[in-house]
Amino acid sequence: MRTKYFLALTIAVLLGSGMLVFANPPAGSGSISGKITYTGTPPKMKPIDMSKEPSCAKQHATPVMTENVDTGPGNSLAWVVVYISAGDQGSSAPSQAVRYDQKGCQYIPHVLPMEVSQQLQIYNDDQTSHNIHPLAKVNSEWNKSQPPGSPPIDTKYEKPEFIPVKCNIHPWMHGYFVVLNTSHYAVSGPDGSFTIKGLPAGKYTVTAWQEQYGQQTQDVTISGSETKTANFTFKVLPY
Amino acid sequence: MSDASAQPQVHHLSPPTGFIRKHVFSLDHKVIGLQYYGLALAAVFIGMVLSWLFRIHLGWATAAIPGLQFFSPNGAPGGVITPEYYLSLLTMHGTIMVFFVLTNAPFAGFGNYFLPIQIGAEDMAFPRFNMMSFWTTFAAFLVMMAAFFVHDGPPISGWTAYATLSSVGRDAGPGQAMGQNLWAVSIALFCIGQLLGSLNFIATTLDLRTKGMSLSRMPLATWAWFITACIGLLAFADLLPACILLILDRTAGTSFFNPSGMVVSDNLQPHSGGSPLLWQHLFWFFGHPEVYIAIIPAFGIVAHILPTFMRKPLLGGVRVLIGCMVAAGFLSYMVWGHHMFVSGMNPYSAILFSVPTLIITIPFTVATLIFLGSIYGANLRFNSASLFCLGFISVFISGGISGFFLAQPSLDTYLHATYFVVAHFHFVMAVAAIFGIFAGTYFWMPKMIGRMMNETLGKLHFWLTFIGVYCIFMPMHYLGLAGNVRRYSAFTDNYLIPLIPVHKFITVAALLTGAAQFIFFYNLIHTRWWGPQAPDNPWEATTLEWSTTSPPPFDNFGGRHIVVTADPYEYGVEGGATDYVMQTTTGAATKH
Amino acid sequence: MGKVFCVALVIITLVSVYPIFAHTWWPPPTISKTGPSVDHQLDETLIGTGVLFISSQLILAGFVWAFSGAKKKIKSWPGGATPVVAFGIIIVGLEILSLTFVGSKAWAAMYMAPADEHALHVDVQAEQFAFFFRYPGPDGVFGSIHPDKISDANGNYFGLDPEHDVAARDDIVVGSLAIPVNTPILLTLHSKDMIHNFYVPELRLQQDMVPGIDIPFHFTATTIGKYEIVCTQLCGLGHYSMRAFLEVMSQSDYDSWLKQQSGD
Amino acid sequence: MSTATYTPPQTTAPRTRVAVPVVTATKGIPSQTGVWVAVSAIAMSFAALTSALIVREGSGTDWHRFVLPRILYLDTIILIASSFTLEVSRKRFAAAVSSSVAPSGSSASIAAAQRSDGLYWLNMTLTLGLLFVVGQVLAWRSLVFQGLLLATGPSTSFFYVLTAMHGLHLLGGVLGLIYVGYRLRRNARNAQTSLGTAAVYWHFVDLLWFYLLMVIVIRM
Repeated sequence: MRTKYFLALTIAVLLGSGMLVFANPPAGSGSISGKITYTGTPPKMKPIDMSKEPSCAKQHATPVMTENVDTGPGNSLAWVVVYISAGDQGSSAPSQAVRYDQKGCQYIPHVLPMEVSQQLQIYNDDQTSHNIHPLAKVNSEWNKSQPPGSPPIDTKYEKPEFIPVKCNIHPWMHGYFVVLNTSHYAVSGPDGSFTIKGLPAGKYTVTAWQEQYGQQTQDVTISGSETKTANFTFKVLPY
Repeated sequence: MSDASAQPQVHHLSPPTGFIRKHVFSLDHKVIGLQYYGLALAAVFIGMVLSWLFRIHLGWATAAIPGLQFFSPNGAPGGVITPEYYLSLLTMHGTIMVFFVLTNAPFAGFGNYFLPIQIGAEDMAFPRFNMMSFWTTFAAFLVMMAAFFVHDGPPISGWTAYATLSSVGRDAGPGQAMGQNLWAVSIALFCIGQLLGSLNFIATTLDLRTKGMSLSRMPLATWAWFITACIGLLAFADLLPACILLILDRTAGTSFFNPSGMVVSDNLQPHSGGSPLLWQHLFWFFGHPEVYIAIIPAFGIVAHILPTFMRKPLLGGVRVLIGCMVAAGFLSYMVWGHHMFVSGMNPYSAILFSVPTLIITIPFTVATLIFLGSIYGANLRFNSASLFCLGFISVFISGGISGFFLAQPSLDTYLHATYFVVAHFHFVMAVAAIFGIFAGTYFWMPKMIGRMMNETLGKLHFWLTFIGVYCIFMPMHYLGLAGNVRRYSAFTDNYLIPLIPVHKFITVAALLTGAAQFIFFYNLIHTRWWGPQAPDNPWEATTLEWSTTSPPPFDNFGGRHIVVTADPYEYGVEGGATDYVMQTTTGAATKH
Repeated sequence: MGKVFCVALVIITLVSVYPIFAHTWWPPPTISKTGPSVDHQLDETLIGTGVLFISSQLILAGFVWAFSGAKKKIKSWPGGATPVVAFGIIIVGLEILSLTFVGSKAWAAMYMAPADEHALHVDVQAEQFAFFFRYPGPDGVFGSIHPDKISDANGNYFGLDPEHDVAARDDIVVGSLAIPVNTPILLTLHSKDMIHNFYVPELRLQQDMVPGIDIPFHFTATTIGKYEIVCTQLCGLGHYSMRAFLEVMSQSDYDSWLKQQSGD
Repeated sequence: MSTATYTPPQTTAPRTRVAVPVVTATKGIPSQTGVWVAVSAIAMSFAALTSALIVREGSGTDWHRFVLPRILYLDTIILIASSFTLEVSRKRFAAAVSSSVAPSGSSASIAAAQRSDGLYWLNMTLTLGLLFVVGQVLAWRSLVFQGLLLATGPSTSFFYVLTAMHGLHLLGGVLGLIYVGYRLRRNARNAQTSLGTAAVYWHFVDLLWFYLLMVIVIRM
């Protein structure tokens, strides 16, 4: 009697664990890193006049600049999303939520990559009402205001898409939700560098996306725990 | 139309017995009148609660209103009203009050109940149209309410629904998707209902007057309803096509109101060549007469009630006031442009519109002077009804005076769209009309439901309301003088911040005055079931409604043929048992 | 009851008019050339209507006190209705005539008179929910507007096309309106989405900005300072937050400001 | 309104309250008044639409004229014809009334004949009315085939709106006539008056179409 239960239990445990083992993607140790640069003269970023929103203006000693083409030393290009667009061997399910802040009448971060159906939390850290209007085309579009002191907006996106985000109250506030099918992605920093970690051996197509200059792809093959380099160069125009 | 001639026949011999026919789809103008009144009562309650919500928001912008988040999770996250939800509340408040209260109660409600009785008819000319009229209006109300429950909430474009905010669609902001569609459909339905009603009123007044009821013997209330019907007939016939065009622009991709090259929330709109001003012209050509549709019935009601409690006829008889109302109604179609002085319309036309607008103050000034002159030498009897009549005169003066400012383009450049405007139209249109409704209620309820209302509660209600409305709306003039723009959900501009205390004061006053209305609701409901029986003529009044039972029988006069032998307001007559002469002497009203 | 009503009404009347006499809440001092005429018009109207308001309310109060209750023989107004009607027509008619004549002049000066031909020309773009101002730049020519190029994302609020349109390259686009004092200004008002409104209380002026129409609008500021431009036409959820600043500078300050703007 | 010709219905019909119609109707015929009031309201709303049309034409540069489907003119003729047939049927019924009160013995049969004759012409009117609506639909179809849709341009938008609204009013008239015909067949009390009332409305809708056609021809 008792043994019967025991047997059943052990079988169940074995089966379960076995399934878990197979279900988990092979946690790889390879990685892809590189630098995003540009050629040509970039457009001049304009200073943002926040005088209509004093509570925000006083948070910035120097005027905030527009960020759609954010260049750095050595022709580096920031806010470029690099991700595995093909060859990905299943990603780990999105674990924790990504956080999007409205602070000093800016979206932080300017570009927010996330995985499909990953939890997204939007906070208003300002003393003024904000309005979040992601202009989604594939996913469902919504438009909500967030007065100071109201709870964070908790949502998620079900389909991959590059979604421009705007604030209907502060027209200069602009950002992007980048909803991806993979958990293997990175955003280029102020120096233009990025690193995608945790890649098992395999052939990959890597895509770099810039909000104004579109996408570029490269094929990268990873064998074992090596770090491959993939640099991207965008051609920019002054206007 | 052909249905019409059938009406003398469909007149039912005996009252219908079935509940549905008797109380729901009734052809009896009295039941329909009560239905309109009840609808207005429900609407005014909703509208009042909405005003509370946004007044609280205006006083304390970040205050959380507990429970509101359950009613509208998007509009009030955590109970804090968002800017767009503030505008939704404002829009619905304006729409509900203007259409479903100020048009329904004094005109459609009391009018349906008392116009046929006051002219000695046993029903409206077209009872079926009458029933359709109410149920269309009711459907319109349901559609409007549905806007609260659609995904992104009620429309945010104000009761005037200016294009292009109203005509673009969802890009314009939350509430401008389905909410605005429902708004437009509801208003279109409302127009149809009111057109049917106006048709009925006019035909009834012209054709169903009993023997001896010449036009000059018609009570002033009936005159007011008749004139209002004439105004409404044209006004709503103008708004209906406007609504149709708006719906087409929103749903069918036409470009009546939408110009070329609009970029709304980063989307280039696929429209070309439309004119946003066209909507304003169509709307205000209806909109200004609508103000008179709201105020003239109240005017007539007061003019009808006052003589009864002054125990003397009005100065100059009924003719002067009739002339005033007709003149005002006529002029109301030439002044719509004074809402558009700074709209980008040709500046020369501003002066053309300003002159008739100033002239329109003459009939109302004369009417007010007539009221004042009539009070001279009266034997004023004080009760809830007469107090509200006197209150009406006072608030009507207060509201009318500020019209002098707004009628002038050169001042409108400073005062346009400020709280000065809000104060003006609330005093002259909303509060005055509401006072008329209250006066009518206290005066006629004994007749309508056969029970006397409680006078003590009525007087208490008057005093709180009278002082309350001055506390709410007088300060709005000062805000306007200080340049406080209306329809702002928060006051972040440096020059507005010092004015916030005034808004707090107004909010408190509004909450208290609103609370005082519960005395009225209680009084009404208590009277309906537990009030003392009303005699047939409790006020010693003269007009026909008082020479029948309270409430009147199904055919109003128990089959008696009324023959009118006297003018409407024969008070202060000497050498008789009473100081008044009834309009008819045929058969004393049967007692209970 | 009549006496109570009378007292209440008198108190209400006096309390109501006090803040207006005391100027407790009052328009800010005007800074425009045409402002004084508006203020004068406002005062005149206040006096005229104030007299009407107080007198009529007090008459109502007095009559209610005098003729309440008691069963006495009713009297009717001596002279009947005709003089009353005549009085009403005459007094209001006079008021109207005076106001219309004075008022039309003020209005004409603001809205009908053409702008000074040497006026400084500034382009204004309104959108949900901000104003933007455009100066022609060194070449003195405005670049043409292409709605399809309008984008908040890269700050191209006017829809300029510098790639192909040379005149557009040096256009100066800023978020607040800087003007030299005592100089006639001519604005061209555009709107890219809703009907907005250009309102500066100190200027005593407002004008709707209608999409699809370019509305010329001129004024002259006479006092140096920083003032608020607000929108008074319901334009959407951010209506309350739609504003910019009007900075009236001395000619020299303005020149240096302009140089600095076109510099970077 | 034409109250002069009206003779108050006597209290013969058992279903009416004693003498009440006499009292209520002395001032005029409600249905007659009503139809005129309704007509003025409808005229008002079409006036509003016309002014909107004129404003809109001036506001934009995108007002394009287009070739009107010829069938519109045929429709016009049909509608005029329907007005005539309606008048004929009215005459027949009037004659029927007069001959039924005539003392001669055979009058009843004559009256019956005239009544059926009137009904015939009434049905003719109905047919023509429906034919008109069909014609309008055909006109729309031809526009659609040319690719001129509701949202194509302001002129087409107004064309569809005006014709559709007029069509609805005409269908209302058709329903009215059907009801009147039913009452006439039942030989109901003052069905005559109903016919007169319906005729006023029908001729108005006819005139209205004339006016609209003018507007359309001039502006489009």
